[in-house]
Amino acid sequence: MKFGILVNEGPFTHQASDTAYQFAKAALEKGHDVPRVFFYYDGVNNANKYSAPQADDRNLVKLWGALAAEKNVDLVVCVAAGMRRGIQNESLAPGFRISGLGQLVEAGMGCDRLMMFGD
Amino acid sequence: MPAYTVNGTDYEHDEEGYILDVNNWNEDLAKVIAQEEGLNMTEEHWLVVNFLREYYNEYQIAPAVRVLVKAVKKKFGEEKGSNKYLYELFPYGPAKQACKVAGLPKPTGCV
Amino acid sequence: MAEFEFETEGVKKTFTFMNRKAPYGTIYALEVLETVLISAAFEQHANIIFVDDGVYQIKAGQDTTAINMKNFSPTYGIIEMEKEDADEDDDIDMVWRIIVEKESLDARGLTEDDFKVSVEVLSAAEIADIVDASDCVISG
Amino acid sequence: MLHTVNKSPFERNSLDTCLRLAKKGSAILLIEDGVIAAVKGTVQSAKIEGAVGNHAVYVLGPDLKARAFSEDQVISGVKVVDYAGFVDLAEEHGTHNAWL
Repeated sequence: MKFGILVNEGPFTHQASDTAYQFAKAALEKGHDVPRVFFYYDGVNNANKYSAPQADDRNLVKLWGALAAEKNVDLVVCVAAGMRRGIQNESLAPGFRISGLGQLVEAGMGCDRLMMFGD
Repeated sequence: MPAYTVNGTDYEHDEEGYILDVNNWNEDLAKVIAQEEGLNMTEEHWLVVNFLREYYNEYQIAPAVRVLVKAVKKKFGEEKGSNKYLYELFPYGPAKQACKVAGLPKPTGCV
Repeated sequence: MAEFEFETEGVKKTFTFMNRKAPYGTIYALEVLETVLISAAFEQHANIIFVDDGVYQIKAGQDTTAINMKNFSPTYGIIEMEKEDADEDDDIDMVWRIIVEKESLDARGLTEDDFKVSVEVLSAAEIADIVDASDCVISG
Repeated sequence: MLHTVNKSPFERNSLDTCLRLAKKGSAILLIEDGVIAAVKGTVQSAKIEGAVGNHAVYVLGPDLKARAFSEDQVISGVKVVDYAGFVDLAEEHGTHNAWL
Protein backbone atom coordinates (compact mmCIF):
# COMPACT_ATOMS: atom_id res chain seq x y z
CA MET A 1 0.00 0.00 0.00
CA LYS A 2 1.17 3.57 -0.74
CA PHE A 3 1.21 5.94 2.22
CA GLY A 4 1.59 9.67 1.67
CA ILE A 5 2.59 11.53 4.83
CA LEU A 6 1.94 15.14 5.79
CA VAL A 7 4.04 16.62 8.61
CA ASN A 8 2.79 19.94 9.93
CA GLU A 9 5.05 20.62 12.90
CA GLY A 10 8.74 21.14 13.47
CA PRO A 11 11.00 18.62 15.15
CA PHE A 12 11.14 20.02 18.69
CA THR A 13 8.06 21.87 19.95
CA HIS A 14 5.58 19.08 19.15
CA GLN A 15 5.76 15.30 18.96
CA ALA A 16 4.04 15.24 15.55
CA SER A 17 7.20 14.87 13.48
CA ASP A 18 8.48 12.05 15.74
CA THR A 19 5.20 10.17 15.41
CA ALA A 20 5.20 10.69 11.64
CA TYR A 21 8.75 9.38 11.43
CA GLN A 22 7.95 6.30 13.53
CA PHE A 23 4.88 5.66 11.39
CA ALA A 24 6.85 5.98 8.14
CA LYS A 25 9.58 3.67 9.45
CA ALA A 26 7.08 1.06 10.60
CA ALA A 27 5.21 1.20 7.30
CA LEU A 28 8.42 0.71 5.31
CA GLU A 29 9.47 -2.16 7.58
CA LYS A 30 6.16 -3.85 6.87
CA GLY A 31 6.87 -3.64 3.15
CA HIS A 32 4.60 -0.71 2.31
CA ASP A 33 5.69 2.23 0.15
CA VAL A 34 6.09 5.76 1.43
CA PRO A 35 6.68 7.60 -1.84
CA ARG A 36 6.42 11.10 -0.42
CA VAL A 37 6.54 12.99 2.87
CA PHE A 38 5.31 16.56 2.57
CA PHE A 39 6.43 19.17 5.11
CA TYR A 40 4.05 22.06 5.67
CA TYR A 41 3.47 24.76 8.33
CA ASP A 42 6.32 24.65 10.89
CA GLY A 43 7.02 21.17 9.48
CA VAL A 44 9.40 22.89 7.06
CA ASN A 45 11.82 23.20 10.01
CA ASN A 46 12.45 19.45 9.71
CA ALA A 47 14.54 20.30 6.66
CA ASN A 48 16.79 22.88 8.35
CA LYS A 49 20.39 21.73 8.04
CA TYR A 50 21.48 24.23 10.71
CA SER A 51 19.38 22.45 13.31
CA ALA A 52 21.85 21.15 15.92
CA PRO A 53 20.28 19.17 18.77
CA GLN A 54 22.50 18.05 21.63
CA ALA A 55 24.45 14.84 21.13
CA ASP A 56 22.25 12.72 23.42
CA ASP A 57 19.01 13.72 21.64
CA ARG A 58 17.57 12.28 18.44
CA ASN A 59 18.23 14.31 15.31
CA LEU A 60 15.07 14.19 13.21
CA VAL A 61 16.56 16.22 10.38
CA LYS A 62 19.17 13.51 9.91
CA LEU A 63 16.73 10.66 10.56
CA TRP A 64 14.40 11.88 7.80
CA GLY A 65 17.38 12.31 5.47
CA ALA A 66 18.59 8.76 6.19
CA LEU A 67 15.12 7.36 5.53
CA ALA A 68 15.06 9.20 2.22
CA ALA A 69 18.46 7.84 1.23
CA GLU A 70 17.78 4.24 2.26
CA LYS A 71 14.19 3.87 1.16
CA ASN A 72 13.83 6.36 -1.68
CA VAL A 73 11.38 8.61 0.11
CA ASP A 74 10.69 11.94 -1.61
CA LEU A 75 10.94 14.62 1.11
CA VAL A 76 9.18 17.77 -0.13
CA VAL A 77 9.21 21.09 1.68
CA CYS A 78 6.41 23.56 0.88
CA VAL A 79 7.86 26.63 -0.84
CA ALA A 80 5.30 29.11 0.57
CA ALA A 81 5.54 27.85 4.16
CA GLY A 82 9.33 27.62 3.81
CA MET A 83 9.69 31.16 2.49
CA ARG A 84 7.79 32.53 5.50
CA ARG A 85 10.15 30.72 7.84
CA GLY A 86 13.43 31.35 6.03
CA ILE A 87 13.84 27.82 4.70
CA GLN A 88 15.34 28.01 1.24
CA ASN A 89 17.58 25.86 -0.95
CA GLU A 90 20.74 27.00 0.86
CA SER A 91 19.38 25.85 4.23
CA LEU A 92 18.11 22.43 3.09
CA ALA A 93 19.55 19.31 4.70
CA PRO A 94 20.43 16.38 2.39
CA GLY A 95 17.41 14.44 1.14
CA PHE A 96 14.97 17.36 1.10
CA ARG A 97 13.76 19.43 -1.83
CA ILE A 98 11.51 22.49 -2.09
CA SER A 99 8.39 22.49 -4.19
CA GLY A 100 4.79 23.68 -4.29
CA LEU A 101 1.71 22.70 -2.33
CA GLY A 102 0.52 20.96 -5.47
CA GLN A 103 2.88 18.15 -4.47
CA LEU A 104 0.75 17.57 -1.37
CA VAL A 105 -2.46 17.40 -3.38
CA GLU A 106 -0.72 15.02 -5.81
CA ALA A 107 0.38 12.80 -2.93
CA GLY A 108 -3.24 12.69 -1.77
CA MET A 109 -4.37 11.85 -5.30
CA GLY A 110 -1.69 9.24 -5.93
CA CYS A 111 -1.46 7.41 -2.59
CA ASP A 112 -3.87 4.92 -1.02
CA ARG A 113 -3.74 6.82 2.26
CA LEU A 114 -2.73 10.33 3.23
CA MET A 115 -1.62 10.31 6.87
CA MET A 116 -1.52 13.64 8.64
CA PHE A 117 0.56 14.55 11.68
CA GLY A 118 0.24 17.95 13.28
CA ASP A 119 -0.73 19.89 16.37
CA MET B 1 17.19 48.13 -1.39
CA PRO B 2 16.86 48.67 -5.16
CA ALA B 3 14.04 50.90 -6.35
CA TYR B 4 12.14 52.06 -9.42
CA THR B 5 12.15 55.81 -9.89
CA VAL B 6 8.94 57.24 -11.29
CA ASN B 7 8.28 60.98 -11.56
CA GLY B 8 10.92 61.64 -8.92
CA THR B 9 9.58 59.12 -6.41
CA ASP B 10 11.44 55.93 -5.44
CA TYR B 11 9.51 52.67 -5.14
CA GLU B 12 11.52 49.94 -3.41
CA HIS B 13 11.49 46.47 -4.91
CA ASP B 14 13.01 43.08 -4.06
CA GLU B 15 15.84 41.38 -5.94
CA GLU B 16 13.44 40.08 -8.56
CA GLY B 17 11.67 43.38 -9.12
CA TYR B 18 8.47 42.94 -7.09
CA ILE B 19 7.54 46.17 -5.34
CA LEU B 20 7.62 45.95 -1.55
CA ASP B 21 4.48 47.92 -0.75
CA VAL B 22 1.43 46.73 -2.66
CA ASN B 23 -0.43 49.94 -1.77
CA ASN B 24 2.07 52.14 -3.60
CA TRP B 25 1.15 50.91 -7.05
CA ASN B 26 0.06 53.29 -9.80
CA GLU B 27 -0.16 53.10 -13.57
CA ASP B 28 3.01 55.11 -14.22
CA LEU B 29 4.93 52.73 -11.97
CA ALA B 30 3.41 49.77 -13.87
CA LYS B 31 4.73 51.22 -17.11
CA VAL B 32 8.24 51.46 -15.68
CA ILE B 33 8.14 47.89 -14.35
CA ALA B 34 6.86 46.67 -17.72
CA GLN B 35 9.68 48.46 -19.48
CA GLU B 36 12.24 46.75 -17.24
CA GLU B 37 10.59 43.47 -18.14
CA GLY B 38 10.86 44.27 -21.82
CA LEU B 39 7.09 44.44 -22.22
CA ASN B 40 5.30 46.84 -24.49
CA MET B 41 2.04 47.50 -22.64
CA THR B 42 -0.88 47.22 -25.03
CA GLU B 43 -4.54 47.52 -24.16
CA GLU B 44 -4.63 43.74 -23.83
CA HIS B 45 -1.82 43.78 -21.26
CA TRP B 46 -3.75 46.37 -19.28
CA LEU B 47 -6.88 44.22 -19.28
CA VAL B 48 -4.96 41.44 -17.53
CA VAL B 49 -3.09 43.76 -15.17
CA ASN B 50 -6.27 45.55 -14.16
CA PHE B 51 -8.05 42.25 -13.68
CA LEU B 52 -5.24 41.14 -11.32
CA ARG B 53 -5.54 44.39 -9.34
CA GLU B 54 -9.30 43.99 -8.98
CA TYR B 55 -8.98 40.34 -8.01
CA TYR B 56 -6.33 41.16 -5.43
CA ASN B 57 -8.35 44.02 -3.98
CA GLU B 58 -11.34 41.74 -3.54
CA TYR B 59 -9.66 38.55 -2.34
CA GLN B 60 -6.30 39.75 -0.95
CA ILE B 61 -4.41 37.12 -2.92
CA ALA B 62 -3.20 36.68 -6.51
CA PRO B 63 -5.24 34.17 -8.51
CA ALA B 64 -3.93 30.75 -9.47
CA VAL B 65 -3.12 30.56 -13.19
CA ARG B 66 -6.16 28.37 -13.79
CA VAL B 67 -8.42 30.94 -12.17
CA LEU B 68 -6.83 33.73 -14.19
CA VAL B 69 -7.34 31.85 -17.46
CA LYS B 70 -10.93 31.06 -16.60
CA ALA B 71 -11.70 34.61 -15.54
CA VAL B 72 -10.12 36.11 -18.65
CA LYS B 73 -12.18 33.72 -20.76
CA LYS B 74 -15.37 34.73 -18.97
CA LYS B 75 -14.61 38.42 -19.30
CA PHE B 76 -12.90 38.80 -22.66
CA GLY B 77 -14.04 35.81 -24.67
CA GLU B 78 -13.05 32.29 -25.64
CA GLU B 79 -9.92 33.03 -27.72
CA LYS B 80 -8.30 35.11 -24.98
CA GLY B 81 -9.07 32.62 -22.25
CA SER B 82 -6.12 30.35 -22.85
CA ASN B 83 -2.71 29.77 -21.35
CA LYS B 84 -1.19 30.37 -24.79
CA TYR B 85 -2.74 33.82 -25.13
CA LEU B 86 -1.55 34.84 -21.67
CA TYR B 87 1.95 33.55 -22.34
CA GLU B 88 2.07 35.56 -25.56
CA LEU B 89 1.31 38.69 -23.55
CA PHE B 90 3.61 37.77 -20.67
CA PRO B 91 6.34 35.48 -22.02
CA TYR B 92 7.86 34.82 -18.59
CA GLY B 93 4.60 33.51 -17.23
CA PRO B 94 1.30 35.28 -16.63
CA ALA B 95 1.43 34.61 -12.90
CA LYS B 96 4.93 35.91 -12.26
CA GLN B 97 5.31 38.66 -14.82
CA ALA B 98 1.80 40.08 -14.83
CA CYS B 99 1.74 40.08 -11.01
CA LYS B 100 5.00 42.02 -10.99
CA VAL B 101 3.60 44.68 -13.31
CA ALA B 102 0.37 44.77 -11.30
CA GLY B 103 2.38 45.40 -8.13
CA LEU B 104 1.16 42.21 -6.43
CA PRO B 105 3.28 40.07 -4.11
CA LYS B 106 5.40 37.46 -5.82
CA PRO B 107 3.34 34.32 -6.42
CA THR B 108 4.86 31.44 -4.47
CA GLY B 109 4.65 29.14 -7.46
CA CYS B 110 2.53 26.63 -5.64
CA VAL B 111 0.93 25.04 -8.68
CA MET C 1 16.92 13.03 -3.20
CA ALA C 2 14.19 10.90 -4.72
CA GLU C 3 11.74 12.90 -6.77
CA PHE C 4 8.60 10.87 -7.19
CA GLU C 5 6.15 11.25 -10.07
CA PHE C 6 2.59 10.30 -9.22
CA GLU C 7 0.20 9.05 -11.84
CA THR C 8 -2.61 11.56 -11.30
CA GLU C 9 -4.09 11.81 -14.79
CA GLY C 10 -7.85 11.51 -14.52
CA VAL C 11 -7.75 10.94 -10.74
CA LYS C 12 -10.70 12.52 -8.98
CA LYS C 13 -10.71 12.28 -5.23
CA THR C 14 -12.65 13.95 -2.47
CA PHE C 15 -10.64 16.11 -0.09
CA THR C 16 -12.10 17.19 3.22
CA PHE C 17 -10.68 20.29 4.88
CA MET C 18 -11.55 20.29 8.55
CA ASN C 19 -11.14 23.80 9.99
CA ARG C 20 -11.27 23.80 13.77
CA LYS C 21 -9.26 26.81 14.88
CA ALA C 22 -10.06 30.49 15.17
CA PRO C 23 -8.17 32.80 12.81
CA TYR C 24 -5.03 34.84 13.72
CA GLY C 25 -4.15 33.17 17.05
CA THR C 26 -2.33 30.54 15.03
CA ILE C 27 -1.47 30.24 11.35
CA TYR C 28 -3.47 27.02 10.84
CA ALA C 29 -6.55 28.66 9.29
CA LEU C 30 -4.51 30.52 6.67
CA GLU C 31 -2.36 27.56 5.71
CA VAL C 32 -5.36 25.21 5.36
CA LEU C 33 -6.96 27.85 3.14
CA GLU C 34 -3.90 27.79 0.88
CA THR C 35 -4.27 24.03 0.46
CA VAL C 36 -7.96 24.40 -0.38
CA LEU C 37 -7.08 26.83 -3.17
CA ILE C 38 -4.46 24.49 -4.62
CA SER C 39 -6.81 21.54 -4.63
CA ALA C 40 -9.13 23.65 -6.81
CA ALA C 41 -6.33 23.96 -9.35
CA PHE C 42 -6.26 20.15 -9.52
CA GLU C 43 -10.05 20.07 -9.95
CA GLN C 44 -10.63 17.71 -7.05
CA HIS C 45 -13.87 17.43 -5.10
CA ALA C 46 -13.72 19.29 -1.81
CA ASN C 47 -15.66 19.60 1.42
CA ILE C 48 -14.62 22.71 3.29
CA ILE C 49 -15.95 22.18 6.78
CA PHE C 50 -15.96 24.60 9.71
CA VAL C 51 -16.39 23.12 13.20
CA ASP C 52 -15.55 24.26 16.72
CA ASP C 53 -13.73 27.64 16.71
CA GLY C 54 -13.14 27.16 12.97
CA VAL C 55 -16.54 28.79 12.43
CA TYR C 56 -14.98 32.11 13.43
CA GLN C 57 -12.75 31.99 10.33
CA ILE C 58 -15.63 33.02 8.07
CA LYS C 59 -17.31 35.48 10.43
CA ALA C 60 -18.07 38.77 8.72
CA GLY C 61 -16.55 42.03 9.95
CA GLN C 62 -12.97 40.97 10.71
CA ASP C 63 -10.69 43.99 11.12
CA THR C 64 -7.01 43.21 11.67
CA THR C 65 -5.65 46.74 11.28
CA ALA C 66 -4.77 47.16 14.93
CA ILE C 67 -2.99 43.79 15.23
CA ASN C 68 -1.03 44.56 12.06
CA MET C 69 -1.77 41.16 10.52
CA LYS C 70 -3.17 40.54 7.07
CA ASN C 71 -6.94 40.07 7.06
CA PHE C 72 -7.29 36.95 4.94
CA SER C 73 -11.04 36.55 5.37
CA PRO C 74 -11.74 38.09 1.91
CA THR C 75 -9.86 35.13 0.42
CA TYR C 76 -12.71 32.82 1.46
CA GLY C 77 -14.66 34.59 -1.29
CA ILE C 78 -12.57 32.57 -3.77
CA ILE C 79 -13.91 29.36 -2.28
CA GLU C 80 -17.43 30.60 -2.80
CA MET C 81 -16.56 31.58 -6.38
CA GLU C 82 -14.93 28.19 -7.07
CA LYS C 83 -18.01 26.49 -5.72
CA GLU C 84 -20.28 28.54 -8.00
CA ASP C 85 -18.04 27.76 -10.98
CA ALA C 86 -18.02 24.08 -10.11
CA ASP C 87 -21.81 24.07 -9.83
CA GLU C 88 -22.25 25.81 -13.20
CA ASP C 89 -19.54 24.12 -15.25
CA ASP C 90 -20.36 20.46 -15.88
CA ASP C 91 -17.11 19.94 -17.79
CA ILE C 92 -14.82 20.21 -14.80
CA ASP C 93 -16.89 17.70 -12.80
CA MET C 94 -15.92 19.20 -9.49
CA VAL C 95 -18.19 19.13 -6.46
CA TRP C 96 -17.48 21.68 -3.75
CA ARG C 97 -19.36 22.06 -0.50
CA ILE C 98 -18.92 24.72 2.16
CA ILE C 99 -20.29 23.32 5.40
CA VAL C 100 -20.71 24.59 8.94
CA GLU C 101 -21.58 22.28 11.83
CA LYS C 102 -24.89 23.19 13.49
CA GLU C 103 -23.72 22.13 16.97
CA SER C 104 -20.65 24.40 16.78
CA LEU C 105 -22.81 27.31 15.61
CA ASP C 106 -25.36 26.86 18.38
CA ALA C 107 -22.67 26.50 21.02
CA ARG C 108 -21.29 29.91 20.01
CA GLY C 109 -24.60 31.73 19.60
CA LEU C 110 -24.00 32.28 15.88
CA THR C 111 -26.33 31.96 12.91
CA GLU C 112 -25.54 31.66 9.22
CA ASP C 113 -26.24 35.40 8.87
CA ASP C 114 -23.00 36.03 10.74
CA PHE C 115 -20.92 34.62 7.88
CA LYS C 116 -19.39 36.35 4.92
CA VAL C 117 -19.85 33.35 2.59
CA SER C 118 -22.94 31.25 2.02
CA VAL C 119 -22.75 27.91 3.76
CA GLU C 120 -24.70 24.69 4.31
CA VAL C 121 -25.49 24.22 7.97
CA LEU C 122 -25.50 20.49 8.74
CA SER C 123 -25.68 18.39 11.89
CA ALA C 124 -22.71 16.47 13.26
CA ALA C 125 -24.28 13.20 12.09
CA GLU C 126 -24.70 14.50 8.53
CA ILE C 127 -21.12 15.77 8.50
CA ALA C 128 -19.87 12.43 9.83
CA ASP C 129 -21.33 10.71 6.75
CA ILE C 130 -19.73 13.22 4.37
CA VAL C 131 -16.30 13.01 5.99
CA ASP C 132 -16.46 9.23 6.14
CA ALA C 133 -16.96 9.09 2.37
CA SER C 134 -13.95 11.28 1.55
CA ASP C 135 -10.50 10.09 0.47
CA CYS C 136 -8.19 12.57 2.20
CA VAL C 137 -8.76 14.67 5.28
CA ILE C 138 -6.59 17.71 5.93
CA SER C 139 -7.30 19.39 9.24
CA GLY C 140 -6.09 22.42 11.07
CA MET D 1 -12.18 5.66 8.75
CA LEU D 2 -9.31 5.86 11.24
CA HIS D 3 -9.48 8.79 13.63
CA THR D 4 -6.43 9.78 15.65
CA VAL D 5 -6.56 12.09 18.66
CA ASN D 6 -3.29 13.50 19.96
CA LYS D 7 -4.53 15.89 22.67
CA SER D 8 -5.31 15.22 26.30
CA PRO D 9 -9.03 15.65 27.07
CA PHE D 10 -7.88 17.82 29.99
CA GLU D 11 -6.31 20.25 27.54
CA ARG D 12 -8.53 20.51 24.46
CA ASN D 13 -11.85 19.47 23.00
CA SER D 14 -10.31 17.35 20.21
CA LEU D 15 -11.62 14.08 21.68
CA ASP D 16 -15.12 15.53 22.20
CA THR D 17 -15.30 16.72 18.60
CA CYS D 18 -13.89 13.43 17.34
CA LEU D 19 -16.55 11.48 19.25
CA ARG D 20 -19.27 13.80 17.97
CA LEU D 21 -18.16 13.48 14.32
CA ALA D 22 -16.93 9.88 14.16
CA LYS D 23 -19.37 7.46 12.59
CA LYS D 24 -20.42 4.47 14.63
CA GLY D 25 -18.09 1.56 13.93
CA SER D 26 -15.08 3.64 12.92
CA ALA D 27 -11.71 3.21 14.63
CA ILE D 28 -10.23 5.72 17.07
CA LEU D 29 -6.53 5.61 17.97
CA LEU D 30 -5.25 7.72 20.87
CA ILE D 31 -1.66 8.91 20.35
CA GLU D 32 0.81 11.36 21.92
CA ASP D 33 -0.94 13.32 24.76
CA GLY D 34 -4.20 11.77 23.55
CA VAL D 35 -3.33 8.56 25.43
CA ILE D 36 -4.34 10.29 28.67
CA ALA D 37 -7.98 9.76 27.64
CA ALA D 38 -7.45 5.98 27.71
CA VAL D 39 -6.53 5.87 31.39
CA LYS D 40 -8.93 4.53 34.05
CA GLY D 41 -10.01 6.53 37.07
CA THR D 42 -9.76 10.13 35.85
CA VAL D 43 -12.67 12.57 35.57
CA GLN D 44 -12.29 12.21 31.80
CA SER D 45 -12.41 8.40 31.71
CA ALA D 46 -16.16 8.26 31.03
CA LYS D 47 -15.62 9.59 27.50
CA ILE D 48 -13.65 6.57 26.32
CA GLU D 49 -15.67 4.17 28.52
CA GLY D 50 -18.71 5.37 26.60
CA ALA D 51 -16.96 5.22 23.24
CA VAL D 52 -15.83 1.57 23.36
CA GLY D 53 -19.39 0.38 22.69
CA ASN D 54 -19.68 2.40 19.48
CA HIS D 55 -16.14 2.43 18.14
CA ALA D 56 -13.05 0.26 17.99
CA VAL D 57 -10.77 2.19 20.35
CA TYR D 58 -6.97 1.79 20.39
CA VAL D 59 -4.13 3.45 22.24
CA LEU D 60 -0.50 3.74 21.19
CA GLY D 61 1.65 1.72 23.65
CA PRO D 62 4.93 3.62 23.21
CA ASP D 63 3.16 6.89 24.13
CA LEU D 64 1.55 5.28 27.22
CA LYS D 65 4.87 3.95 28.43
CA ALA D 66 6.63 7.27 27.87
CA ARG D 67 4.04 8.92 30.13
CA ALA D 68 4.42 6.29 32.89
CA PHE D 69 1.14 4.47 32.27
CA SER D 70 1.02 0.69 32.33
CA GLU D 71 -1.28 -1.38 30.17
CA ASP D 72 -3.40 -2.44 33.16
CA GLN D 73 -4.32 1.20 33.76
CA VAL D 74 -6.01 1.29 30.36
CA ILE D 75 -9.82 1.32 30.22
CA SER D 76 -11.16 -2.12 29.40
CA GLY D 77 -12.11 -2.60 25.78
CA VAL D 78 -9.29 -0.34 24.58
CA LYS D 79 -6.59 -2.24 22.69
CA VAL D 80 -2.92 -1.31 22.95
CA VAL D 81 -0.97 -1.20 19.67
CA ASP D 82 2.58 -0.28 18.64
CA TYR D 83 3.64 1.71 15.52
CA ALA D 84 3.33 -1.40 13.36
CA GLY D 85 -0.21 -1.79 14.69
CA PHE D 86 -0.87 1.87 13.82
CA VAL D 87 0.15 1.09 10.23
CA ASP D 88 -2.21 -1.93 10.17
CA LEU D 89 -5.08 0.22 11.43
CA ALA D 90 -4.42 2.80 8.72
CA GLU D 91 -4.44 0.04 6.12
CA GLU D 92 -7.63 -1.61 7.39
CA HIS D 93 -9.77 1.40 8.20
CA GLY D 94 -9.38 3.66 5.16
CA THR D 95 -9.10 7.44 5.26
CA HIS D 96 -7.12 8.96 8.13
CA ASN D 97 -8.70 11.83 10.04
CA ALA D 98 -6.35 13.56 12.49
CA TRP D 99 -8.07 15.47 15.31
CA LEU D 100 -5.52 17.94 16.56
